[in-house]
Amino acid sequence: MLLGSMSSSADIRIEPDTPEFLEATTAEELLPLYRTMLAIRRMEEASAKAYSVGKIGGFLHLAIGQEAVCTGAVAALRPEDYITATYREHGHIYARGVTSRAILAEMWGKKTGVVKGLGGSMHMFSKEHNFLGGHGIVGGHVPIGVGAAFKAKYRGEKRVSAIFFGDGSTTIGGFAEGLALAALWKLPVVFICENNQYSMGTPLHRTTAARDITQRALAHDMDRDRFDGDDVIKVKRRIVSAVERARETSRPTLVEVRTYRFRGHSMSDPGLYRTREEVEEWKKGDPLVRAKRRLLEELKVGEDTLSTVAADVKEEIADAVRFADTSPESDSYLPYVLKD
Amino acid sequence: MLLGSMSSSADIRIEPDTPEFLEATTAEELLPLYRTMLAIRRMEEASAKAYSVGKIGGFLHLAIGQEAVCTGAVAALRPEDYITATYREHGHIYARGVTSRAILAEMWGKKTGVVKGLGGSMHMFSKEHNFLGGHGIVGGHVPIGVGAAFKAKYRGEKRVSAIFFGDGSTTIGGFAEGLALAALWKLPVVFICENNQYSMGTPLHRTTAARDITQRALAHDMDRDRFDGDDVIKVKRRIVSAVERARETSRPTLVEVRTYRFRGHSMSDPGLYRTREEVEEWKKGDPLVRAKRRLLEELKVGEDTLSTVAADVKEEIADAVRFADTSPESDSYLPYVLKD
Amino acid sequence: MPIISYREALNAALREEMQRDDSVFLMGEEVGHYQGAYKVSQGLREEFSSRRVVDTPIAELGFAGVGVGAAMVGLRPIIEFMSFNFSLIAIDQIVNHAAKMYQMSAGQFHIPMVFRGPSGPAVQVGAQHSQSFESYFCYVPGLKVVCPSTPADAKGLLKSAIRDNNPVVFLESELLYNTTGEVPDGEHLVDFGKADVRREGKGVTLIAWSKMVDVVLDAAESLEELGIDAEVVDPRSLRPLDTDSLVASVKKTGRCVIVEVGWPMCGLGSEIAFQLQRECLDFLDAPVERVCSDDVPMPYANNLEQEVMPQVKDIVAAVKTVLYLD
Amino acid sequence: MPIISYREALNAALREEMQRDDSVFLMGEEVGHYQGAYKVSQGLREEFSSRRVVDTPIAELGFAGVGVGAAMVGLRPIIEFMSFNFSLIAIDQIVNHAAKMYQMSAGQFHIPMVFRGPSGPAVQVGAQHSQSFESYFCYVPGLKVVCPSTPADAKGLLKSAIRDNNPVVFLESELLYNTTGEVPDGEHLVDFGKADVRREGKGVTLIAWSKMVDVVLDAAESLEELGIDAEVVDPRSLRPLDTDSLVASVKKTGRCVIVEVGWPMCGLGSEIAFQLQRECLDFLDAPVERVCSDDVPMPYANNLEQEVMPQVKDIVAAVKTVLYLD
Ligand SMILES: Cc1ncc(C[n+]2csc(CCOP(=O)(O)OP(=O)(O)O)c2C)c(N)n1
Ligand SMILES: Cc1ncc(C[n+]2csc(CCOP(=O)(O)OP(=O)(O)O)c2C)c(N)n1
Ligand SMILES: [Mg+2]
Ligand SMILES: [Mg+2]
Repeated sequence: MLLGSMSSSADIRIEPDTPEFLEATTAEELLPLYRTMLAIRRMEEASAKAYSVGKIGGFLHLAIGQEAVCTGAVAALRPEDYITATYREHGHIYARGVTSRAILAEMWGKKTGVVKGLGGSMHMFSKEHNFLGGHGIVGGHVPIGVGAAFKAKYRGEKRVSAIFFGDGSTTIGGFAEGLALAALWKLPVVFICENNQYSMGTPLHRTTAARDITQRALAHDMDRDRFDGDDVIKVKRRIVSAVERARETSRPTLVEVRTYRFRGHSMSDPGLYRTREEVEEWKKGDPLVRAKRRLLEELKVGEDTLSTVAADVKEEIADAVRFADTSPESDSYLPYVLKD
Repeated sequence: MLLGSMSSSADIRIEPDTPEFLEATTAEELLPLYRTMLAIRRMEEASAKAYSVGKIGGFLHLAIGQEAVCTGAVAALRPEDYITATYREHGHIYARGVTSRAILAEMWGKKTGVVKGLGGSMHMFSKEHNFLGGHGIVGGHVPIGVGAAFKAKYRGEKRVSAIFFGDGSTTIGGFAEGLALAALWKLPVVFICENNQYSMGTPLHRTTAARDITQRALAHDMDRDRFDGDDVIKVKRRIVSAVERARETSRPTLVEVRTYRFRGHSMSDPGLYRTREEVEEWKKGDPLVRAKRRLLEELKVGEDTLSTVAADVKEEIADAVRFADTSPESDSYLPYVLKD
Repeated sequence: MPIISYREALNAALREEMQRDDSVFLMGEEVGHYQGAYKVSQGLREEFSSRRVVDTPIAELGFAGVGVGAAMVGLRPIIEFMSFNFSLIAIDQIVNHAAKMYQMSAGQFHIPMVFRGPSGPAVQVGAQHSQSFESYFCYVPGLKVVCPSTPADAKGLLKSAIRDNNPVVFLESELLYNTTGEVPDGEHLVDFGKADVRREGKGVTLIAWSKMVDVVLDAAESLEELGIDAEVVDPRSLRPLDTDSLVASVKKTGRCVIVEVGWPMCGLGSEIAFQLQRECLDFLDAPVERVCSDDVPMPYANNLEQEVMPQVKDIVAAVKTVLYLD
Repeated sequence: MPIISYREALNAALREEMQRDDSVFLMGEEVGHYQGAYKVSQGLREEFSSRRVVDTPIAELGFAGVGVGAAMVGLRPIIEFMSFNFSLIAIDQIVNHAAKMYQMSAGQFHIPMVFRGPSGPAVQVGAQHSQSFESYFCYVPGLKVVCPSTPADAKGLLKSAIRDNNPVVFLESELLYNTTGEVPDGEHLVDFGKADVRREGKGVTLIAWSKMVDVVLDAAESLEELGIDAEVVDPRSLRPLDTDSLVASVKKTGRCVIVEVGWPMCGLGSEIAFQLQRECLDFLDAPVERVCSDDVPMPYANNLEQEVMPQVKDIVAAVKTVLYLD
């Protein structure tokens, strides 16, 4: 459901969690998305383990529980579209096609990492995949993603720029300015807020007076949408409509996807600000469980197929870990200060 | 008319310019406000003249045409309320009670100026009048005004903070963050946008995608109001309701007052981006002419009374100019780097 | 004297000053319910309530500005940046507003406030989170800048900063939060503008602040083994800078190496070197040297990070240079 | 060679580079319809349309970031700050994003863009509009910083900046826009990292850039009357800095005064002094001196503003100091 920009925020409907509201799909469509989500989960579990034994340093922000958002959203994009993301970007860059080898090796700080060990968990980039990072300053990447859309329009290309950010980013000036410029200049942007209910330890109601993040769009007569992010197919469908509007009519949309991270903000966060009950409640909507159930029950995919997928993913990640473990250390950083 | 925060922006009504929509008043109320507006006008005319002969340097931004906004708004406040304003603040600080002598001497860069010649036209302050400046960075003063409201709430004082800013300020991050924090913390702020249709040479439709600045309030479920600023009594009444809401319930309001500057952005701006017709059209709504007509026609104030006011104002400003001319030059600035 | 950590020392300073003066409040991201991203404000919200320990949304420019406004009208705000890397977003409020208000208002409004938080590299947090901006703040008239390297200084300087009537930029180090040391209970103030000679020596003056003091003290040990007698001076407050003490030391030793974790060009080290050559050119037996981080954005990989940051061996090498050894 | 103004020289550089390369565009407040707050972009919107001469709302952080993003994907943005005082609002995009992208992406994304606009004091524009931030930008690896003092350099350096594949901070001076000089038509590039000896002399080296070069040249005239033969060197690009030329001059004269309009502490002057004492301590017959603006926020009143800014008499006095005269 696309909300007309004139409707008042009271119209916004969060769809109830019943089968009738699931978007129709096929096994052909859902199975690869499920595989992607599973690989992201396993990859992040492997990195958590590596972090605990010191193979990964610095900050490590996992998106376990949120996989349907990046997976569904990236599936809604074409390869030529641009993606800009935060420090919680492992899933996005994986869904985009960068290998788990290159991602884990990066976190390990190895020369074979996607940015040669220079960026680490927070700063992954892949030009080949039109993946513009991996950024650590909350809000800072939002205007950058708008800039990619500016270029698309400048060049007359039908390319869309998808910008991912958290609920906590919506108070910072960089977000406000990026949103305002995209609206004013009618740029092909999809602003995707991954509302996981918290910015670090701060619940959304202590971040904003609004009941809903898409109210920000009302300030600019911008299109908006808002929905739960537990069903990867729903995420894909809803983002597709925003993406196509951007591509065809060069109009930006502000999308809020409600989701939840099952772990702390980063590895050093014990998450004391949430009750166990709250976490357990959200875990019932685990997007992997949900997708698996649909595959089995609704789409009649066999258990054996799913076992094969699971084994395949397991092997992929084990291989990636071995690869990261055995890769050479990162070497010189000096060539990357100034370009000739 | 206060707009409920839930109404869609389409509800906003700009009142037509007919006598029935004028707020009731008396000569006792309107005459002093008229005098204030006239003094501001004459003071700014005197400063324009002084600028052209080099007595004033730097930037000089006049608010000729906009006098009803600062005059009416300041009249809606109590002396203990705080005011924070932009570089276009001569009228605000005068309406607040600082003398034309101290204001002109400041622009002349004299020791007798309200800030001893250190601030000039853009940076006037008066602690005694709870006037927190006079600021030159667009948007920068907005969080500062919010901070004054924070203090009022912190101390449990029933004091309001009025923050004035232009239409062009509404895209900058500092404004967005100030607005968001005031909404979240329910601070007693009245945000007063003096929408004079242009930020320098840029008309509002090239500043924002919105049709209306108060749409920004929708993002925070904040109260809002919007009206024409040609009638000083209307300005006062409408701001009073926002001020009292802030004082009594500690809820902020975003107010947009439509107005127009008859001159360029600053003295160096020839204003080529507007047609003569447009300017002439707006001049028909000159708040001084309007107030004078009401005084004469509706409130039956005699021509002689108005002549006395005019003569009195003329003498006040002539005296202020003489005072500025003959005051000693500003002297040392060194005591004002660090406070002991 | 009790032995506590740098973190606890900061916490004690905050607590004591908040107890002493109701106009002091702490504001920043995660300072309250979360107890501080680095737990510096542990327990303060419980003691002083959310009125005085104020969690903010992510809006550094906005809440820094709220602090400036609150300071203008009589409060004494302490603004925590979760990291000084994020202070760049708010630097307009620090440089253009906090630092100038006193002058622009001709002395009517002063800004008794503190901007504090960790500064400098931590461990492998990458290019956007590993920066040092001492020289940015030192550049600005109207600001004071302090940089404690020990728990005792952390407490004493923070208490002084909170009582100062001017905006103070208070730079901590994440790498120091866990270090421990003797810290006086209760009233303990350290004045600004007084350097601390952390180690006496006659052979060479080593100047460092914050976390680098530890590295330099280690280097001094190594140098001792080489028969080089290093004096280590920590300026503690960077603006005002105790040039007299630095000059006195260099006049004695004739040689100086400045060690800082920031980048070389236009760092505080160059300023100190300028002042030293101006004040005691004739006493210098060798040019003033500096050891800084390499002139690159910080890489993530641990081995490269180590390569970038000043190490004992780099300091020893620089000392040998100014002693014309090797 | 035609004689044109500094403003026209910048305008010509913009026009020629935009004609040469469609990926170059200009973005900023009032650059288009209004023809630029200081008319540097006069006529460009008419020639290149609003597609390439883009008026922005007041949102420095936002449009600087749009520039960074556009640069990542192949455009060559020129971002105009109406004044570099407002660059503080956007400095996070310059320091944390533009300067670091090439390294963080391990060379995948470079940022071929220019941030330009007037910097430094104008006339009586007060504390918030009279600042110089050379040292802020020079501090940052990944940035280049240039500062033309003549119309010819304005053109040649701006063309080089636009063609550079890295972010370049291009600092103009409002006080120079009307100055005129010979400027080559068409292709005229000035390389970065090459200082210009504006006047040869043997008695003392005076180093200055931007508007201060004119003041220093005036001072050199006064010094000549006193029988002092000053050499005036303009580094032109501040990062990279042509240390070799500065050193060569100081080795010849043995004395040096650096003149800058910014504040003293941690200004670029201290960096230059550091490098000079390191490279040629033994050639220095006196400490390196500097003449800066007074260490205060800029007051509005004209007499005080003059007092604050470096004047010929201050430079003459500093030269006398390094010559041990009086
Ligand atoms: C400007 C800035 N301020 C503060 C931080 C520290 N910080 C990193 S992530 C984060 C919380 C962000 O929350 P949200 O936007 O909801 O994203 P999430 O982490 O939940 O994905 C904070 C405060 C930062 N990186 N940048
Ligand atoms: C951050 C910042 N950017 C740009 C400017 C330059 N500038 C001064 S006033 C102005 C226009 C402001 O327009 P508006 O907010 O509508 O106020 P008005 O001047 O119309 O009262 C601009 C661009 C500035 N002072 N600060
Ligand atoms: Mg979140
Ligand atoms: Mg305006």
